[in-house]
Amino acid sequence: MESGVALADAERRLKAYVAALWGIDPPLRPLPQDGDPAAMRPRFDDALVRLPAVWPGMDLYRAALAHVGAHRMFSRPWPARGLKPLLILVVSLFEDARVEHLAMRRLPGLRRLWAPFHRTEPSASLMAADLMERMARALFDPAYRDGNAWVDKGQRLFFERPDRWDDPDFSLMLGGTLAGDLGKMRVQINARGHRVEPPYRDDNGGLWLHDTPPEPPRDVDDPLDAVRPDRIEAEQSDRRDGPPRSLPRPAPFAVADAAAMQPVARHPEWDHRIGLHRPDFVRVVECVPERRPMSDAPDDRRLTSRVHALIRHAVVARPERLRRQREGDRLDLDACIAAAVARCQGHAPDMQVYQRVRRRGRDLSALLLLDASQSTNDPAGDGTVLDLERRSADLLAGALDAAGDRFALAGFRSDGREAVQWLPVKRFGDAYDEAARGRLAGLDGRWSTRMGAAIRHAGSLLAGQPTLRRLLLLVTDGEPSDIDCPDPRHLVEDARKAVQELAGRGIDVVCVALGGDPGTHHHIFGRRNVLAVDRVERLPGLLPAIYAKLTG
Amino acid sequence: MESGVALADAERRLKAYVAALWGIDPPLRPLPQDGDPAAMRPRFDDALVRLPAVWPGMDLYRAALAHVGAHRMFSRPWPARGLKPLLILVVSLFEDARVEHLAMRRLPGLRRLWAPFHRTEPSASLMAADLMERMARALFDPAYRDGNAWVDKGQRLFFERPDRWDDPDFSLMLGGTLAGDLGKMRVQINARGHRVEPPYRDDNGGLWLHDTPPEPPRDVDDPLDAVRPDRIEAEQSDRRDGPPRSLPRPAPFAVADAAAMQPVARHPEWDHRIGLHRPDFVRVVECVPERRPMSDAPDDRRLTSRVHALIRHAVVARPERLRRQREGDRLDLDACIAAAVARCQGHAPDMQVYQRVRRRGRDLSALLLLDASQSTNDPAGDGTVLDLERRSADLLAGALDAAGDRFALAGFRSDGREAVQWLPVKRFGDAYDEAARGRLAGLDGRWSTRMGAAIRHAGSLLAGQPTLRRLLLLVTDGEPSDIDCPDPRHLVEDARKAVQELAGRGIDVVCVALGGDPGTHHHIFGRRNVLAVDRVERLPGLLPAIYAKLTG
Amino acid sequence: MALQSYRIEREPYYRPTGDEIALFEAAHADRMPVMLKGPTGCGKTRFIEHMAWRLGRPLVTVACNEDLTASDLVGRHLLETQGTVWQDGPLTLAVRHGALCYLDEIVEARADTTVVIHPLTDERRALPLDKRNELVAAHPDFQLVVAYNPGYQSVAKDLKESTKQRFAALEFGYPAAGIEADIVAHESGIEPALARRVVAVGERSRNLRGRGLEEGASTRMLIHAGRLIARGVAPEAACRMAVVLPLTDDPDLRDALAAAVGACF
Amino acid sequence: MALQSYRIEREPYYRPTGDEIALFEAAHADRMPVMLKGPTGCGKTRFIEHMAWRLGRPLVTVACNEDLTASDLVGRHLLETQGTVWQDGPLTLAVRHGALCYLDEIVEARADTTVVIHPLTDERRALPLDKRNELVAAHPDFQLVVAYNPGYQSVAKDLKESTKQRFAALEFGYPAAGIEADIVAHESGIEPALARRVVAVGERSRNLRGRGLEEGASTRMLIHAGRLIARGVAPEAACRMAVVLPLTDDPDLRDALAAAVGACF
Repeated sequence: MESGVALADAERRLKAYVAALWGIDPPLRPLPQDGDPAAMRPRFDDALVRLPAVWPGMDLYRAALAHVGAHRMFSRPWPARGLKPLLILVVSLFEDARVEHLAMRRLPGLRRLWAPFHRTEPSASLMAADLMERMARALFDPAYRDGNAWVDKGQRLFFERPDRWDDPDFSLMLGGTLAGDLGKMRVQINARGHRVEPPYRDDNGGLWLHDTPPEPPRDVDDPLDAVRPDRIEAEQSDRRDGPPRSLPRPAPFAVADAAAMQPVARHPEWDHRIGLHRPDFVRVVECVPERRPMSDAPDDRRLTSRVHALIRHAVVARPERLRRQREGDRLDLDACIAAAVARCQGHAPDMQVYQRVRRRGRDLSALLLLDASQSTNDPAGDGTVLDLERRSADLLAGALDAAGDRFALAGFRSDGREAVQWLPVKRFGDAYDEAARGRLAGLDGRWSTRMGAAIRHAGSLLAGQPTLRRLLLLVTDGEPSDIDCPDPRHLVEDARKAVQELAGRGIDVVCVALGGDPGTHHHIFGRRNVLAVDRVERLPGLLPAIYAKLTG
Repeated sequence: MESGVALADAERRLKAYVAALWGIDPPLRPLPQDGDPAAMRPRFDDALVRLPAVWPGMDLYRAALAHVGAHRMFSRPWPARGLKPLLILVVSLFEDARVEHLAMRRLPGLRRLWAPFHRTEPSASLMAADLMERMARALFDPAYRDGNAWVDKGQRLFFERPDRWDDPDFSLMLGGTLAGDLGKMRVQINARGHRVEPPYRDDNGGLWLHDTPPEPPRDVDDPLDAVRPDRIEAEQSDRRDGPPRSLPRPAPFAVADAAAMQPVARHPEWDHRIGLHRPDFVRVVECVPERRPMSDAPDDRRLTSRVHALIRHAVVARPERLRRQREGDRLDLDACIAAAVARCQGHAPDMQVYQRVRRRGRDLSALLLLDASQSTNDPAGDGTVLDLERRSADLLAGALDAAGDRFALAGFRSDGREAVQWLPVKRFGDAYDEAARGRLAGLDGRWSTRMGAAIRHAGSLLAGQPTLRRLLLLVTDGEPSDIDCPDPRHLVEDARKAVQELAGRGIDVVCVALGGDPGTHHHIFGRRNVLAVDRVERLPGLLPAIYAKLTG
Repeated sequence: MALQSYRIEREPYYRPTGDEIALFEAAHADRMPVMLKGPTGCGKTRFIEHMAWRLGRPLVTVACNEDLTASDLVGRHLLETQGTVWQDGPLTLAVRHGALCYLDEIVEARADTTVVIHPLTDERRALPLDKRNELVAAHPDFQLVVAYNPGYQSVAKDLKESTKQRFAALEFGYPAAGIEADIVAHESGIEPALARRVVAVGERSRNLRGRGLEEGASTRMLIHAGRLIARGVAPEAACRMAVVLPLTDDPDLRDALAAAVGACF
Repeated sequence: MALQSYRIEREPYYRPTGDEIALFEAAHADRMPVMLKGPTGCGKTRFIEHMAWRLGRPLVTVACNEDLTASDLVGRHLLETQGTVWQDGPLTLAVRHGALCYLDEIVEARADTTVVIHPLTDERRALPLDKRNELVAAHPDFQLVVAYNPGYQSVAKDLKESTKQRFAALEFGYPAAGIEADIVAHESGIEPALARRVVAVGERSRNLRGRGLEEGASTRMLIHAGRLIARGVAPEAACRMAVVLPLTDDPDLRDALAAAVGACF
């Protein structure tokens, strides 16, 4: 006797609705029907969204998807390990409110959609479930007056600081405080059976990461079972008290010269799961390498001179045909005809009937960007991968400088999203002098490879160059990765997006790959733009040739 | 019953009739013929309506469908659990009357349709079946006078309150009262063998929800397949092969005509992990589908003629203006002027002063390639996805043939890399004749989707076509997969590569996606070359339009 | 004045079904191009006639078809004894003199013909007559209105995106049964109760839309049926003549529809 | 002067989204042929009008279509009483007298028509009038500009390589939200805060591009919505009329889009 709307009937409309609102395309799946339908709550993870197969109305479905979409836009899942169930519930409550308010800032009409579901009224009940339902309303509606001290405190703290709503840690902080208060109130809470209210809100499973996959899930198909609230109780044995730890951010910057480091930019990062940029997500810190003496490896003079010749040749190789010249090496056929016609008609012919070929310098800026992550310390040839990168870069830079090509040289690495290091060796305007060579020698290999951020930063530097063509030549021995990204695909997709963004701005990006998975590199850079150097030792000879070929 | 009307003959008219009356579109299926045809009563559920395969006349079928439609409009099924059979019978009697009166309020002419079947007359019989038949008439016709106290009471109570007819509970209430009375009358009733009268009325099965379906009909799982003629064959082959057909891999090539299968090519496969082709990795086997009669589904003539017009229009839409013709439909102004000028100057004018527009065929070869893997057996519309693919292909092929476009038609599927089946329906040189249509009808859905191999094979056929443009139009409901490929990405990347290879040979590849992950399709075919058909049922109408748009 | 014959003198009967009159007036105040969408015979043409009358503008109507060329809209050189003479097409006429120009069934026109209206639908509000090297600036009163039937299987015949996006749209459906019965009663002179039965016939036929019929009965057809009834024809026969037979030649559908008509009276 | 009516007297409002004005000016200084690419209604036409005004050049616009012949562009002989008279087509007019010639939707023109522009796009800068045996050298001020929408699905509809390569290109997208809100506010007269809401509606519709819609709402549509609002129409109704209804006839998408519009106000 269901009088409601069936998901199957509404699916197409709902998919279009959530796509329109948030630009995301999650598959919608029915929840397994193994209980009271009225108690079912939506669930989501980064792959899909599950909704009851039948629900009272379209508006409930819409409200649920608008809410889940707000999470996908503004929430990042936290590790749940070691957190008490009560804490998780209360933090989720604040997180729900936080993302809804952010969503309503952008789409104020959502208030009309959600408000009718917040129907609870002030009461004297001190049951945890009732308190939390009332808190949900108090955090949604600033005009609601509850009267309970706990609810009022949460409401006041939340609405006092709308400026902090952008920060997910705000939910952690308030949730920690209020969960502590609730704990002291000795209210009984049934964490296993707790049901989120109002019903359009998801069961919070998508907000929390559980390290250990749950015991063999009965529904193999259902990745969401892993994070359902009943997991929480399972972990209750793991007793650890105290405030929630703020997220897994290892101590930043164990770097020597902190003075030389300064934040220079923030860049967005692409989240492929939601199909959106997270604005200003990454901080780039500029960190000028300490000058060191250039390595003692004796220069191979023959190689050097070959490279110089190669670059010089490439630089001037572009012929340009000039027509209707007064003199030249060939007749310009069109001009000849015009002149003949003119003469026939009795006019004085234009005698500029030659064409000639002029070779001119290229209208090009290049940025050579070296991977300076930990893995470049791996041995290769006589030294490390980084040694070879350095040597190649030095050879190339010397030749480019001599030929007058416009270029810059830098390294990059990362230590979480707040510490993407940009290591400038030579900027566009500067000369490639001993100071620059010293900085190149001072490059060392540490940490990780947040490639997308580095590509975007390189793009911002290249975009300002006044040349027609702009080229980013990235030398790396691995694939994107960073300590705060458990999902390897995330940074791959971000890097791919960054490459596309640069392409959209007319900047060519080419990757010289010294290792790593070719498939990944092809995915990021496009097949044509990856040059795999199979023997790292050959890099010094190859890199200039690659450059010449790319730009010639 | 040879003098009757066959459902098969009347089906289209009846479907249109019930659609016109009630705006509903239930599939009509014959009842299994396992008893006295005169005792058979219509049955319905929310998926379909079953009617006797042969019945005395159109009016009986129409009366039955008008009645079932009234239920679908005004009844909501009740849970049957715990209710006595007698109660169920009597409530159903009132419910039948209630919905018919509601229907007659809206469509008064239905009275003329139903009335002739209420032919029972007052009698002294106290058999329950007789009483109930007379009650049916009494509740239908307020002017009927029975004389039996029970019948009169029911009639009076029912017609006293026409204002309550809108409420299904009214039937429950009256039925409860009258069933109680009947119980007290100690009449004998055979609830199991009870036959509803008059015969146009359904057996009440659709009015009641049984927790466990009353007779576990094998069609419950697959209501649409249950009664199709080929079902028997399918079952036989299932039995022969052992495991049920839901298993992904029945013994390979249990196909009828093994002689028709021969290896025709080997193709490479792309391994994205190593960035190389594995040469000759895949074997393509040609397997001409057995000819079957084209489905009995009557053609939608109007759609057919629309499609023909569309294709004809597209095919010839490029007008070519021929000037200076000796005859034509319009004057060529320039030629007229030239002629006038010539005449003025005393020359003999050139009298080729007409222009006409010639519409010419395009310089195009198209290959329409249908996914014939297991998943195309999924239900869609009135049949399966494959049925729709077939119907669309038939429509399109008929139109292309009529218009003279150069095309071929084939299916594909795979069962591991040594058995990629290519199922030719029509080759480029051949006509689209009854033999080809028979082969199309013989396409069945099995096994997997090794898409890259199929694309490459299609490419090798298209490459030989002497036209300027060559188009591969691939219709699929899923994504690449095969039994010997655990890594889903492998075949995706291979298919993408295959598309690029074809593009490199100047062959356009366009995918019509009936399902599957849009992201994957975009990755394989390129965003612009994927046309997602979100409602599979619309394929027959859309495919020709897509073709016309692509090539027009 | 040039467009005198295009003026509408008497108020065309129009029964509003929503706020379409106010919305159209708002769009007209800005001379915004408007697209009327809806099935055949649901009252789009009547609406625009009513609006032209209400706004006091002349109305130039062009029924589009596949043979309509850009020249048919814009104008052409005619060859006369004394040489070529330019003759404005209906669109040019409306542009020059300030009429509502109504292109009915615009999807029937070939897509490339419709692009000639583009310059009229943006800020330029001008019609280039390439063949004359003239750029006709639109009269301040000129407004362009097109009508189109999204129909079923709309992919086959659809406006180009670049055309669609130049218009604001009003959607017309068949009026609600009560309103449609009023219209049928008003236009045909039959009793309201009978008109409701006729409208029920219309609903039956519209149920078959996309199920064999391309279109259900239009209001216009129902009015025809009503008029036959008013002349003394039996309702079923009138509906057969005015609705069933014109709608389809398919014998099965005819049978079904006739039976459904029988259910209505 | 020959092109007086093609001069743009008042500044057409144009809100730059990047350095496109400087880039175009640079291209114009060299009279380099320019191609404007971008989706429908994103402001290409407005841009070229603005540039024509800014550079003080007359602007000759031709909306291309499949019936456009080379003669339609270049000119033809007309028969007059005293004999044949040559009449320049719009392209020739622009070439002779030094205008910007803007070929809108150039992919719609037939390939054999577009080749007539080739000699104008290389060093020759001349237009051969075969029928007159005349080679018209381009006026020093002449510049050729074409526009096209790369978003078309049709494999067949694309410019020939040999044509494409003759142009420098500027790409237009929908402006960033803030800029687009400025444009909508300026053009429709509604408050900036409300304009931002209208732009949010546009973003919602663009999210559906490729997910059922061929195109999202153009800036032009948003301006239409703004104007209706300025005329007193309620925002949701205005967006329905100017955005939702013109964009799609698909009932599911319409429902979704209408609900998303509701979320914006």
